[in-house]
Amino acid sequence: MKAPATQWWRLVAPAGLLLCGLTCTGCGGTRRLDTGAASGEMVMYGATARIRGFDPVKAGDVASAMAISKIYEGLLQYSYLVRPYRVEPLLADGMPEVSADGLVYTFHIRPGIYFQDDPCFTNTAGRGRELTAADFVYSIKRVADAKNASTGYWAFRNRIVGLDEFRKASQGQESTDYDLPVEGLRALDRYTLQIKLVEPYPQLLWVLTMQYAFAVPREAVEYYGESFLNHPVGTGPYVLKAWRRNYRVEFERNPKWSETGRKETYPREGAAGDAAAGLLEDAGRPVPFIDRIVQFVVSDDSTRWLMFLTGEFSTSGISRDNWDAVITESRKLDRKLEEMGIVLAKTPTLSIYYLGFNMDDPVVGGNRKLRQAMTCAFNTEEWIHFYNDRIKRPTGPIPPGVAGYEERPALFPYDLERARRLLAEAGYPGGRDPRTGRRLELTLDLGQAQSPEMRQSTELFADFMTRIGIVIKPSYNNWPTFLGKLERRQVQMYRLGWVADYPDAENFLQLFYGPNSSPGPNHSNYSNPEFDRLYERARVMPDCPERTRLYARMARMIEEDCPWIFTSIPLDYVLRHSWLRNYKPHDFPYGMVKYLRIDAAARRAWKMRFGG
Amino acid sequence: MKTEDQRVAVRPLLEAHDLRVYFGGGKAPLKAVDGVSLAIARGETVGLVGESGCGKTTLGRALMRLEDSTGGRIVFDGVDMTGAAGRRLRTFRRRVQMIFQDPHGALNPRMSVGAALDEVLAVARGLPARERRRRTVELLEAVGLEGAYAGRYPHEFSGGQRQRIVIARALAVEPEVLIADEPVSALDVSVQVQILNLLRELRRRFNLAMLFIAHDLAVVRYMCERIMVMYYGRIVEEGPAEAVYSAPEHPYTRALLSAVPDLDASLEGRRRNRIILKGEVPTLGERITGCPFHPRCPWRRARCVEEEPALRERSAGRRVACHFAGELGDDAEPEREVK
Amino acid sequence: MNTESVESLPESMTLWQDAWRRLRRRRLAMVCLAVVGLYTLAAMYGECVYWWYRLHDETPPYKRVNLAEQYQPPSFLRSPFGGRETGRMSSLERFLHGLKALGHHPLGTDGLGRDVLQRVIQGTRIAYQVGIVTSLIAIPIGVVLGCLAGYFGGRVDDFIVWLYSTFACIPGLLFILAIAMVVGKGLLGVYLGIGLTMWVGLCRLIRGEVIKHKERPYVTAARALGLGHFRIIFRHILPNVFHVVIVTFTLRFPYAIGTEVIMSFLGIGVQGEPSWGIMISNARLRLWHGVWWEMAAATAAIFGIVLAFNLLGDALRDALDPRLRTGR
Amino acid sequence: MALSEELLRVEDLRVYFSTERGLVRAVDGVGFVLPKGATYALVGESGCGKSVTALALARLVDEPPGYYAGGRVLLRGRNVLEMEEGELRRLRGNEISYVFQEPAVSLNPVFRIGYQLAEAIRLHRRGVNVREEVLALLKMVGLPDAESKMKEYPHRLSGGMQQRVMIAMALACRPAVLVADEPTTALDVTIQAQILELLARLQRELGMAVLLITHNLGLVADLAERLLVMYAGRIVEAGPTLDLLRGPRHPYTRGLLAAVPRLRSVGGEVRGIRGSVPNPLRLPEGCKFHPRCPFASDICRRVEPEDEWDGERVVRCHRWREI
Repeated sequence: MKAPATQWWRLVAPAGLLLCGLTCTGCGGTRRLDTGAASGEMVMYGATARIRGFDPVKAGDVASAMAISKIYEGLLQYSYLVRPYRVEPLLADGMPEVSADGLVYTFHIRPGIYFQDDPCFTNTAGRGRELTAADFVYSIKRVADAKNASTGYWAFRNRIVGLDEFRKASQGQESTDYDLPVEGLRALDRYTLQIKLVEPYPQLLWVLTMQYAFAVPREAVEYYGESFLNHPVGTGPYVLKAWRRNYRVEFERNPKWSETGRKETYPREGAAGDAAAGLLEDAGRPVPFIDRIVQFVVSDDSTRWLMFLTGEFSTSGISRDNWDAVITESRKLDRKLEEMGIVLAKTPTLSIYYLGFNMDDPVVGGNRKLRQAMTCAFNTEEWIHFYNDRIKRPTGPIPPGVAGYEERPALFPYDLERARRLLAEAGYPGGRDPRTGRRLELTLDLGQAQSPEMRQSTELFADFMTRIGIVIKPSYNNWPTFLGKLERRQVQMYRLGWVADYPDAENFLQLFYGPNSSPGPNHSNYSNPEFDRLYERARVMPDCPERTRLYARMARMIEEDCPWIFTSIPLDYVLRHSWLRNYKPHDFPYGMVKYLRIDAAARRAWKMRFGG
Repeated sequence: MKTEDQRVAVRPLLEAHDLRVYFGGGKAPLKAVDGVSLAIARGETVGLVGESGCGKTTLGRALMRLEDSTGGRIVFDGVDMTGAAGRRLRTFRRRVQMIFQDPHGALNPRMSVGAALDEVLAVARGLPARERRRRTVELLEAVGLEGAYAGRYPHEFSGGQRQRIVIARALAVEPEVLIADEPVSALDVSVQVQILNLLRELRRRFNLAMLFIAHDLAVVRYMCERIMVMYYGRIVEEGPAEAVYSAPEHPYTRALLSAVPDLDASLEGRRRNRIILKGEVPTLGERITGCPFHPRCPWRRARCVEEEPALRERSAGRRVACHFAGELGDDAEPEREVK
Repeated sequence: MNTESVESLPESMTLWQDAWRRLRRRRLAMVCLAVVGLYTLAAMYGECVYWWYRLHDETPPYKRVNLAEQYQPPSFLRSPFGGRETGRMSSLERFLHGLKALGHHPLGTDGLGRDVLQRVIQGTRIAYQVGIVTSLIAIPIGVVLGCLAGYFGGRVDDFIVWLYSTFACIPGLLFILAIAMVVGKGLLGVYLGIGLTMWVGLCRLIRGEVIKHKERPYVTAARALGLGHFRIIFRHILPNVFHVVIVTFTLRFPYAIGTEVIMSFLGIGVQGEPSWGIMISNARLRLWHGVWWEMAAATAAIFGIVLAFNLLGDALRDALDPRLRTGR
Repeated sequence: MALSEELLRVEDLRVYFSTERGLVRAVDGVGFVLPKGATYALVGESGCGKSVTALALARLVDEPPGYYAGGRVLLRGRNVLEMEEGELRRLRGNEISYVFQEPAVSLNPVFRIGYQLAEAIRLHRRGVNVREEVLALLKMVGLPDAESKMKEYPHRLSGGMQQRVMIAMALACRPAVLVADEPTTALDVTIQAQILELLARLQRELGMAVLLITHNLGLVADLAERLLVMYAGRIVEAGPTLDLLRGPRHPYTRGLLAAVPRLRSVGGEVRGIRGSVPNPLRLPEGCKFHPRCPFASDICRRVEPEDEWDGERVVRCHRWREI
């Protein structure tokens, strides 16, 4: 893999980490409840962050991705309940046929899938037409089209035969020729799609669940032109009813489903314990359950929290502010909230937050002992305490729950004595820089200085380091400046997070792959020929024990070299009301809203008792 | 007091020839000073009398080159100073000094009296520090103040004392001409005469030429040998004080004199023929054709409306700008309000 | 000629002394002056602490984290003279123990267990730095331009009026933000941003005053004495309008501090040092859990200094205004 | 004079001001009787308390800083200083009117002349044709072209005309007493004569009592029947004008008369009074004039003189008989 584009939206500033739970799952209860089966509709209110638009090629942020996934669909999707994560067919009629060399994937498209009705379908007088394999060819070409400046091309770059040439051809002034054939991307017939890869790419299946691979009708793109961003035309469970940017967005059940008789059902299979948790009660019933979804852009934490408490929203995260009010000393839900029937779900997320060293920097880059010393000086307990136990401390680059993660003690756990020893060995006894006679001073670059939590935790980290005699000088930037500095390799240390694109260790390990150095995602500019060799071997292997062993070995190398100080894996604490059914935390909750159901009677009773 | 022959012997120190000061250009400039010629000799005090807005203050400032003149010439000690600038102008200004009406405003409130004098001595005269201190005390004593007051600030002094300080400051540059612009009109009656006496004494001591600007005829009489009466930017009558006061020839001078409250006349129980002028003092912006005084003149004739009279020599040193000067008669009973 | 005596004047006083005397009469002004004095002492103490630790290359106590003492309320709320551990002590011991406890984090600690009082003092230091440096930028610009515009008039005046009108048109905070973008975050941006916006008001006031004074006879007198323009402007007129500078300074000082607080609160101000704005921003996190002392301390500090300076400014204006002076 | 009807009686009036620097006894024991239709002149230099006395007659001194420390002002037998606010308002304008030194600042610059006059009339008189009355008043004070001047704003008029308007306003309600506080000081000599003429005429025609306040002795000689000379808050000498001017008894009056340069006297040096007007905050002990008095003796320095009556003349001096 050569220099994939920076997936910048995956580089998450730590400050934003707690809001994920909210924005991903922030959906609400019904206001006007159905008493009978047919009389009323089921409405769900919720909060969302600002939505930028509805074009899958630009699904660059969580809120937009969530919104797009309600309207558009892809070939594959994550199973809702099964863990570890697994993909299952959605618009594909079964899983693809893969050639023995792992290079050719053949998909059969489900017949009878229709796009929603829209004026763009001029041939059929506005009636939505049937989905075909050519739609996928077109949609993936759109991601590759340089003019679209898609945030998702990294997922296909250097993967599909001929697609990079298509991209090159699209860079000219003249409008892109979508009829230009791409060898690796062909509709063999109306319902058969063939993808030919340059080299084995087992992660393709994860990639195809992402918004970038969703099917977009060519008519809509050509009909709406620039404003296609605001006019989604999809096959999904919902259609966009109204959208007032920065204020309110409303989705409505897609009428095309009942019209064409399309049937999607709630999964029958779950993980252990799901049945006991009542998650399989609706097994086999048609989805979606909710008729209308209304979301408001609420940026204020306390507003969101109050709306949750009054039963307007059905789920909520827990901000650091009201942590103490919600979670007891023993990490249980507060009794009062428990009595209100509020349920706490707690899961680690597939993300890692870290403090990176720039390996190009003469001071920190060339001094492994110094980095190890600093890792040893990082006080895990205090850090977790500061974050109110909403985090775990990772030992290496692979988070738990992903193949390659090893359950073993960290190589450099918190140990001040050892840290001081390592520091002395590194050439800075007591933190003193022998050249200046003063304490070693390192600059730490950050984005988004306005968050007090970010600032205070940085000060806490700085304090950890002063305990071994190193002075950390924080330098706050705004986000674009920060990214610019990273890409120009102008930082000494930096603070960043990574949220997985898909549950595969490769997604984390690529951050240390030498050719991925800045402006690629390897912002530490870590370069280790041995590691690179192993990475190149592992990334083309299909899932197997050998690959897992390779991953573990690479993770150990990274841990030994300490290009990052691994600081936190956030725990997702999600509260929900008991009347929200079928809710299960998911790292990739896109499109999952169709499985949610609201128990109308229970909610009414709840509102009578607690709500406003 | 100068004697007659002294005055003749000395050539004029400060002269103005057909001096004009107009404000605002264009078609209707404000003619504050309109063709004034005068000459002041060393040791001579000339009085300049007129009502507010007649241009007398502007004339005084123009003579010091504090206003730019529109036309005419200013000659000092035989040298034309009309276009002088820079150092030459500054030197000239130091030889001609000015005293202002408001002694409160004329002193910088943030500077002690000593500092104010010291600055002048340093900048204008370039004296060394020790010499300056000595001169400061001398000057203060010359104007009747104790030298010990040098450290005090203007607001600590009464009006009369402040005027003494202003005078001292003017004297510090050792000027040859002193232009005193209403120097006592802001002072209490009981103090006025102190300042007048001081000026008289200083004039004698330093042989100063003085232009004494005032609206109070009695004060001018007390100070000056020669007076000029100004009206609407022009000199309307000029002559030895004795002659002008006893036999005014211009109707305006007559009216002015009769309007002044005369204590002596009252005490003697004389009824005076007061000429009460009609109308207002014209502002400089007004356009008046012919004789500028004709709208208020009780002796007005047709010619006065059409033709502006020139300042004519009536007798030695006596000039009047009236067509009918000498023809009005001493006891002329003009149309006037009867008391 | 006999010399006059001024026996009725008891002692010589400059106008400044006079103003000071008038100021001293006003109890409120003196209280404010005392408050300002206290703040100044605190700022100087803070500066000393800062430099001591800087020179010794140590982490100053106001930056030292102690999570064990996180969110401790102010000492007087921790019942210093009671408590279980004092049970067996004599009353004197108990008293001494209580005093010691009172001295321990008297204003409580913040989320990282740092002493709020120390941080408030450091905030005072930053506030003073901002106030003084911005004034050092703004006052010379405002005074010089104001004097030139007022004295010379004409094109000079037109240009300067145009200049400050242009500056005045830019919303202050936006301008400051823009400057912060250019020179980067941190104190330099704050200094330049505030300093370059603050001179406008002063310039306008000075210009007006100079125009008034230009017509005064003492200026004419100075010209008549043959003094040069710059001497007249800076030796004669400026001292007479200098009270404007002082009053403006006292009124702008808290404005500068307030702006710094806002900027720091927004995250574009002070970096890495405890400013009041940063303290308020930090304190938001736990405020509605009853952790009020950090917010209260920083807010009270700002409130106190702004109030003191504003009242003092008003009193100074009254004391220095020549029109209000009695005894002409 | 004794026979004429008494209109205004001022007895031992004391008006003090408490200032930052101390107590200023601006008026300290002033007393006089103003008969109906008479013209009196109150003469003194700046700061002697003459204006404060004038203002006190209608209780117009700002309180604070001023306050009435004693004495009575009886207008037709009623004490002005004890009147209620409403009563005072009726008094002002109706009974006592004022003309001040600076007409330019006494007129409101944003209203037309006619309007301001009409307002004064409406305030105090009912049932008159206001417009007619305004015109009549303006004609009475000799304002030329009254019809059009009515519609002018104050700044469009010259100082003399403004003062005429002020006088018209003061006369709007036919007051019993007109207090003219330096009415001509700000005016030119020729205009000054006009205004004084006017005042004399109006006084004759309307039969008002006029209290003329001035610092110019020469001005009052022709106008006033009686002269009150004030110094440092006290009346130091009073008497019929000509008597007093011809034979001043108080050294201050003598000095003042001597200090005025005469229009017709020839040459010779005029001697003023030495020193300057005392600072009201630091008045000397004993006779307030003694530091400037050439005749001061020991008693003058210690004891303040009382009023001494001699026929119609009063003088406050220990030594006036000796001098």
